[in-house]
Amino acid sequence: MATMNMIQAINSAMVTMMTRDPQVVVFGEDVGYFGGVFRATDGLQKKFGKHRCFDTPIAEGGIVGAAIGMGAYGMRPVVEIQFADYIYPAFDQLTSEAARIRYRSAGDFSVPMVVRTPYGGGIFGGQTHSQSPEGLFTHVVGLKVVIPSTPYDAKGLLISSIEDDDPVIFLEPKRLYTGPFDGRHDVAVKPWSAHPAAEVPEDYYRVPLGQASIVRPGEDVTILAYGTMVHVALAAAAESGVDAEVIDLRSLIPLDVETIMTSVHKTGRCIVVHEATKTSGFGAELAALVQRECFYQLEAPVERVTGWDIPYPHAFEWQYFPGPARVAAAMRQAMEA
Amino acid sequence: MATMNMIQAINSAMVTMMTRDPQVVVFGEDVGYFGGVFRATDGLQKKFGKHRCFDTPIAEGGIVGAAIGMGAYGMRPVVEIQFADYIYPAFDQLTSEAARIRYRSAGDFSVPMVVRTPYGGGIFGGQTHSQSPEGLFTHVVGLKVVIPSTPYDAKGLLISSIEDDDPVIFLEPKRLYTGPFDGRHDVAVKPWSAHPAAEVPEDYYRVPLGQASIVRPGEDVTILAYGTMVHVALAAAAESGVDAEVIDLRSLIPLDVETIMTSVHKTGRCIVVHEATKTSGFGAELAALVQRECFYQLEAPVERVTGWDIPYPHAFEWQYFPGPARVAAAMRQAMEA
Amino acid sequence: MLHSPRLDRQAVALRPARNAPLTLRIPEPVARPGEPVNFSKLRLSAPGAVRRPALDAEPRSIHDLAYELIRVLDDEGRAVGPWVPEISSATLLSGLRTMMLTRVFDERMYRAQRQGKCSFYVRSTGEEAVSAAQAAALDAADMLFGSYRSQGLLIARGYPIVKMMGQVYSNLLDPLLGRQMPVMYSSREHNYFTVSGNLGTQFIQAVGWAMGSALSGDTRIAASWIGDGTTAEGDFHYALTFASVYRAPVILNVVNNQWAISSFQGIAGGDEAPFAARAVGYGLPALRVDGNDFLAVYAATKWAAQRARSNHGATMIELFTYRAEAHSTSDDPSRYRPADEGSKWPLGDPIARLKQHLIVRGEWSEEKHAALQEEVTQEVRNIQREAEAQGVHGNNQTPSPRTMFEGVFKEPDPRLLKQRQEAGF
Amino acid sequence: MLHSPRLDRQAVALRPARNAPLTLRIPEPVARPGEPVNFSKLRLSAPGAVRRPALDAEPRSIHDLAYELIRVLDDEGRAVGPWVPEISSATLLSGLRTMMLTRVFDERMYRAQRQGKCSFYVRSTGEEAVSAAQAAALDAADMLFGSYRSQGLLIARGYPIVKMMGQVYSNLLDPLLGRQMPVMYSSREHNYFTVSGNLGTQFIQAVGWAMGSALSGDTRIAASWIGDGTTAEGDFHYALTFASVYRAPVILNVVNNQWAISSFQGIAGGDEAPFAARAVGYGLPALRVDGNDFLAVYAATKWAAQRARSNHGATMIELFTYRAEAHSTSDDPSRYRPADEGSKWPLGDPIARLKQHLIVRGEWSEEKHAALQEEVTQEVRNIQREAEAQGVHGNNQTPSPRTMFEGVFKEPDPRLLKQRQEAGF
Ligand SMILES: Cc1ncc(C[n+]2csc(CCOP(=O)(O)OP(=O)(O)O)c2C)c(N)n1
Ligand SMILES: Cc1ncc(C[n+]2csc(CCOP(=O)(O)OP(=O)(O)O)c2C)c(N)n1
Ligand SMILES: [Mg+2]
Ligand SMILES: [Mg+2]
Repeated sequence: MATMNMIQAINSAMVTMMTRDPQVVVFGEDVGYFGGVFRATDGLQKKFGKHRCFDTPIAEGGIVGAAIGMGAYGMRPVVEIQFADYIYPAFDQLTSEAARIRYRSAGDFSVPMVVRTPYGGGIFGGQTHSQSPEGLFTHVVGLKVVIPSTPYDAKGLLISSIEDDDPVIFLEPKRLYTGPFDGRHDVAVKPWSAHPAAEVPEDYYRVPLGQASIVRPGEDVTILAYGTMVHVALAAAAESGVDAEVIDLRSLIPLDVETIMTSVHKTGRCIVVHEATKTSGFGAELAALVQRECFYQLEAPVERVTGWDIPYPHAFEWQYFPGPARVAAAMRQAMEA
Repeated sequence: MATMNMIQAINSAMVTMMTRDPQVVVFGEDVGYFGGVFRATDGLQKKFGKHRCFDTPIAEGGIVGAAIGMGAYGMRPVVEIQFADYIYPAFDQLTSEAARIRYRSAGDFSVPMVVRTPYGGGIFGGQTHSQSPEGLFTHVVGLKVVIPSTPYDAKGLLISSIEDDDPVIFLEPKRLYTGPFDGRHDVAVKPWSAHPAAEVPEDYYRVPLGQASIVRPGEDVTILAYGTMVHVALAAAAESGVDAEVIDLRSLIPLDVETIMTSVHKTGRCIVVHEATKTSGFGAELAALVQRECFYQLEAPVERVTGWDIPYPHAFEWQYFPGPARVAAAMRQAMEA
Repeated sequence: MLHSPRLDRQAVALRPARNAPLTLRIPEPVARPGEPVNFSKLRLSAPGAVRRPALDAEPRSIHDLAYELIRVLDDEGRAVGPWVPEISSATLLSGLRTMMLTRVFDERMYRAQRQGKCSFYVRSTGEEAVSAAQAAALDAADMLFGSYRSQGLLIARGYPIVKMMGQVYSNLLDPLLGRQMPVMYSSREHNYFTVSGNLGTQFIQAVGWAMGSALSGDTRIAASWIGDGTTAEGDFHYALTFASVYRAPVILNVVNNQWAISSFQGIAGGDEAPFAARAVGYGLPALRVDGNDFLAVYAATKWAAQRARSNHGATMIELFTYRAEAHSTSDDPSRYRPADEGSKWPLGDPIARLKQHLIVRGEWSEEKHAALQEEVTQEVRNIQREAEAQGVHGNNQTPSPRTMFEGVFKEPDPRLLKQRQEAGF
Repeated sequence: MLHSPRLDRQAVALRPARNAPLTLRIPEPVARPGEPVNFSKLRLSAPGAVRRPALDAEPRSIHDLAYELIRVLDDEGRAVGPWVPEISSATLLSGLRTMMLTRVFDERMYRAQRQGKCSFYVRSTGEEAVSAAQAAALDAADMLFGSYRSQGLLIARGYPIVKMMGQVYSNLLDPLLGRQMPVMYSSREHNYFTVSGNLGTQFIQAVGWAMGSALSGDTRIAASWIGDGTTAEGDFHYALTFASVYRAPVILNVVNNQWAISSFQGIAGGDEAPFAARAVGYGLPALRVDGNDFLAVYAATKWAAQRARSNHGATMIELFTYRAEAHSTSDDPSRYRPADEGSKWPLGDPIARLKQHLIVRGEWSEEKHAALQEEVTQEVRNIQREAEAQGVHGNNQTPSPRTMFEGVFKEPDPRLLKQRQEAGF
C-alpha cells in the first residue's frame, strides 16, 4: 500500500500493466520523455524504454487510428488525448472504427484499446480545456465509458480497462488529480493523502467495469454522480442535511442499472449530477431510465443538476460549475415534492 | 404550387435561396456537375454556374472547415455531407468551431452555415449508410438540429435554416425522399404525390425553426417523433386503435417544449420514437424533460421506442427498424399502465 | 455580389483598388458526356524508361519517380527496362487467373444485384492488376487493409469465393452474419482486415498495425489501399505522417482510377501534382506505376516490400489506372463522363496486356486463354449456384436475427439481452 | 514479445524466417537536458544565396526552395541577395517597435500570470519577426487566422494593448466578456479571426475565407499561422488540398519554432523533410524562410501575397525560428531540452538582428534603441496600470455573469433564459 494522488494511481496502473504484459504500449502527445502535461506517464519511458512509451505527432485522429491498427495486431495500446476537448478529431476513428470493428468483422478483429483523457473544469481552462464529452461516447454503441472518482478506483478501473478486450474511453476528472475537490472553490483543497481512497496497492488489482459504488448510503434521495461530481454530491449531502444515498457510477457504459434501481426504489427520489451541459447529456439517459424503471416508486421528478447549456466560460468558472449549493438546493426541492 | 417529393422540395429550397441571395453557395462531394448522389442538387450548377455550386474533395472536415471560413467571410454556405454516417470526420470543426465561434468571439464572427445530410435507414445501407446521429448534435451547444418529415416542411425548414445566422445541421430522412414511408416495408410504398404535404409552393416561404407540428391530434397518448418516425407513428396510431396525439418535432434544437408539454398535460402518457440507438439518444432528453415537466400528469412512464443498441445490421433492416408494430405495442402498453 | 448587406455585416470595407478582382478556380475534367474524350494531357513515361533506385535510396533523391510512370510492358507486350521483375511464369499465370476470376466474379455479382439478389455491389473492372499483382508480390502473412474495391486481394489469397458470395448475399454462408453491406469483407485467417464503409480510415490503421509488428520484432509488413478521391481525407495525412515519423513497415497504395464517383481526380488535387508526390513532402519514397501493367505493379510492390522488410520504412505507390465501369451499382457514369472514355484509356486492359505478354513470352496462347476464360466462368457459375442455395438478399435465408444482438462487445451486453427479448428473438 | 497468447490470438503464425526482425524508429532530438546543444545538423543556406523566382513560377519548378532557407540579413546585418525587399526605413522602424512592444508585453503578462493576475499566458519570445514582418507585408484588410502565439499580428495592426490585457485578465475591459482563456483574441475590426484553443482548425477556415473572397470578386486575401507540431492535424491537410484544388488566395504559414510543448519538430516529421516540402506534393509553391530575419520574412510574405492577389493561388511559408521560452506558463522546458539551447540558436534574436541592420543602414543607434526600449516599456507599464484598474483574473471585476448566458445563438435561447433564472442572474 502506498498513498497516491490520482495521477500517481493512474501512473501506477500503467506501470503495473506494462510490467505484466509486454503488449501494453503507451503513446500520445508529450507522454514520452516529458511524461505528459499532467505527468500521468512520468517515468514510463525511462522504465520501459522508448518503444513502450513514446511521443506522437499532434493528430488525435492519427493516434487513435494507429492504436486501432496496433490493437488489431495484438498489442494493448493505452493512448492519451491531452485534453478531452481535443478528442473530436478522433471522433470518426472512435465511432466508425474502434466501436464497430468487432461487430462488423463478426469477431475477426477487435480493438483492445484504452483512450485516457483528462476532462472537466475547475482549473480555469476555459472552453477548450474544461469539457465533459462523456455523453457523446455513451451514445456510440461499441464504446465503454469509464470515469473514476478516487485514486483507488482510478488504478483499479484503469487496469480493468486495459485488460478489457474492447475499446474504453477512460475519462479522468482533472480537477481530482491532486485532491478530492468537492466544488467549494473558496475553501483550501485537501490533498488526497487525507482521503482513505488514496491508499492504493502498488500491485495489480481490478475494480470491475459496470459496478457502481454507494459512497454514501442514505434513505431520502438518490444522487447519481461520477468523477468530480461524486465529491460535490457528498459535500451537498453534508450541507443540505438531507439523508442522501450517493452513488458513484464509475462506469457509464456498462452501467450498473441494478444498483441505481435498488436505491431509487428505496428513496423514491433521484437527482443526477454532471458537469457536462444539460441537453442530451448522460443525465438525460439516467433520468429517462430511472423514470421508466422506478415510475411507481418516484415521489418527485428526477432532477438534473448540470452545467448550463453554454461553452465553459473562462471568467465564470464557478458560476458554470454545478457546485454543492446547487446540488443541495435540488435535494431540498426534491424532499419538498 | 407544384407536387414535389422531398428531394425536389429540398432542391427547390436551394434554388429559391440561391436566386434570392447571391451569398448562398452550395458545395460537397458530387454535388456539382452530377447533382448529388441523391440528386438533391440536380441542376444547380447548370442554373447558377460552377462558382455557386461545386464539387469538393472527399474531406468532410475540410468541407465544413472551409464553409466556416466562407460563412465568416459573409457567404451562406449550404454544404452536403453525402451520408450522415460520414459526418464524423467533420465533428471537430462542427463542435469546436462552428458551434462556438459566435460565443467565443462575443459576436465578432458567426457561422451562417447549413450542413445538409441524409440520415436514417430503410434502404439496406448497412451500418455505414443508415445512421441517425442527431442525438450527438443536440448535445453540442451552439448547433441547431432540424429534421423534416414532408416535402412542404423540408423546403420551408431548409429556407429557414439557410436564413438562420447560426450553424444548422439539417438531417434529411433519406427513406422519405421519394415517398412517405411508414415502416410497413412489406406494403407497396405510396409516392409523395398522393400526400397533401407534397403540395409545395415554388416560391419562397418559411417554416420556422422551433415550432413542432401536431400531425394527428388525439387524447390518449402523446407520440413525439421526427423524420421517418412521424409516418411510422401515424401508421401505429391507425393500427393500434389508440387515440394518439402525434407530434412532429421538426426541429430538435430549438425544441418546441410548449407544444410537447401541453400535449402531455392533456394525454398523461408519452412515447418517444426514434430510429437512432437508444442509449443517450435524443429520446433520453425528451423523456427526461417530459417526466420533469409533466411529473404530476403522467399516468405511465415515458416510453422510448428506438433502434436497438447495435450498429444497423444490413440483413436485419426490418428487425432493427422501430416499425409500426413496435410503436403500436408501446401505445397499448402505455394505455394499460 | 459585393452589395449584399450581409456581406458588409461581417466584412470590413477597405478594399485596395489597385488589384484586379480575385477569382476562384473550379477544376473541370477534360471531357463531359457528349464531348470528345481527350487523354492528350496525360504524361506517360515510355515503357522501361524510369530508373530503378537502390532499396535504401534517400526519398528525396528519388522524388522524380513520383512524377514519372513506371512501366514494364511495352506496346508489343514485351517486358523492358530496369523494373522487369524476376517473376516465374507460374506466378504470372496465377496472376492472370486471379484477374480473370475477379472480373467474372464481379460481372456475376453485378448481374445478381440487377436481379435483386443483393442490395449493392462494387466492381473492380479494369483495375484487376492492382490487387492481383500486389497480392502476388506480398507474403501471405502480410496484413492487407483494403478498400471496397480490393476483392482481388482476397481472391488472390485463395479466400473461398463462396464465402464472398455469402457475404454479398447476406445469406446463411455469410461469415459476417449479415451485419455488413456487400463487399465489406473481413478475414483474419487470410490477413485481410475488415473493410470499412467509411473512406480512408484503414490507411492510418495499417500504419498502426505495421508499428505493432515492428515494435514486436515481427517480420510481417502491412499494406493498405485507398482511392484517388480518398486521399483528401485526414486519415491519408495521418498515415503519411506516422509512417514517416516512425519509419513504419507499410506500403501505402493510392489507386488512382481517375474517378471518385462523379468527381474526376482533379477535384482531389490530382491535376496540380500526382498523388504520389504527396509522399515526397513527408520524406517518404513514392513510386508511380502503370496500374494496368501487372509486371510493373508487381515490381514496384516488391521494391517497396523489400524496403520495408529491410527497415527502411514506408513507401507510397500510386497505381495509375482507370475505373472502367460505374462506381457501384448505385451509380450511372454516363451522367458525368463520356461513355467511351474507358475504352480509350491509353493504358489498356490489364488482363489483355498480361495475356499478350505471356504469349510473347511463349507461355500462353489465344486458345489456352479462351479455355481458362471458360474454366473460370464455369467455376464462378458453380460457386454461385452453391451460394444461392444458401439464400440471397431478401429471401430470409439469413443467420438468425438473434445474432444481431451479439458481438458488440466481447462479453454479452445486458442492455442487449433485454432488447433481444423485447424484440422477441 | 512474441510469446504472448494475446498476440497469437489475433495474429496468424507463418513468419518467414528469411528476414531480420523489424524495428520501429522513435525519433529523438539531438540533445536532452544535461547534454551539449548541437545545431551542426542544421542545413542553413547562406544569406542571399537562394534565388527569387517569378511570381507566376510553376510550383514544381521551385520545389528546391522548400529545402533551402531564404535569408536576407548576413552576419554583419547587411541585406544581401535577390530577396532584399523594397522596404522603407519607416516600415522597418515600425516593425522593430512592434517586435519590442510584443516582447515587453509578453514579459509583463508572463509576470502577471506568475503574480496570479491571470490564469495562463503564452509568450512569443524569439519569434516576434514572424508576426511583425508578416503583418507589415500584408494589407490591413487582409484577414488573419492566427494562433495563440500570434499576438504580434494584433499589436502590429494597432489593436489596443489595453484590450489585449483586458482579455488576458478577463476583466471589465475584456471584449470577449470573460468567455475565452487568455490570448484567444478576436477582432473583426482588425480583421483578426477569433483564435481557437483547438489546434489547426483555423488553417482550413482561412482557405474557406479566401475562397469566399475569390468567389465574391473581392481583392482581400487571407493568411493563417500554425505551429510545426500542428502540421500533423487533419486540418493542415484539408487546407493544402482545398487551397491547391481551388487556387485559393491564401498564405499558409507554418511557424517552425522547433518545439511543440515537449516534442521536438522531428515528432511531427520535420527531420524527414522540411514542413515546407509538404506543400510541394500538393502542387503548391513553398518558401522556407529564416523566421528571425525580418527582411526575409517580409520579402517572402510580399511574394506570396502578390502571387495570391494575381490569382496564382496559395503559397506555404515555413518560418524557421526558435521558441526561446516555455511553451506557456504551464510549461517547464528545462525538463526536456538543454537550458542553453535557445541562446545557442544559430539564427539569433530577431530584434537584435533588425536593430543591427538598421544601424548598418545608418538609420539607428544603440542610444536610439535604448530610448525606444525605455519608451515601449513605459508605454506597456502605463497600459498595464490602466488595465489592472479594471480588474485582474479572480478579483471579480468581470463582465456580469448574466452575459455568459447570452450569445450562444444570435437569438436568445429559451433554455438559457430559464437556466439564467435558475442561476439567479
Ligand atoms: C468518409 C466517407 N465520405 C464519403 C463516402 C461516400 N463515398 C463512397 S465511395 C466514394 C468515392 C471514393 O472515390 P475514390 O477514393 O477515388 O475510390 P474509388 O471508388 O474510385 O475506388 C465516396 C465519396 C464514404 N463512403 N465515406
Ligand atoms: C487539437 C489539439 N490537440 C492538442 C492540443 C494541446 N496543445 C496545445 S499547444 C500544443 C503544441 C503545439 O505546438 P506547435 O504546433 O509547434 O505550436 P507552438 O506552440 O510551438 O507555437 C499542444 C499539443 C490542442 N490545443 N489542440
Ligand atoms: Mg477513384
Ligand atoms: Mg512549435
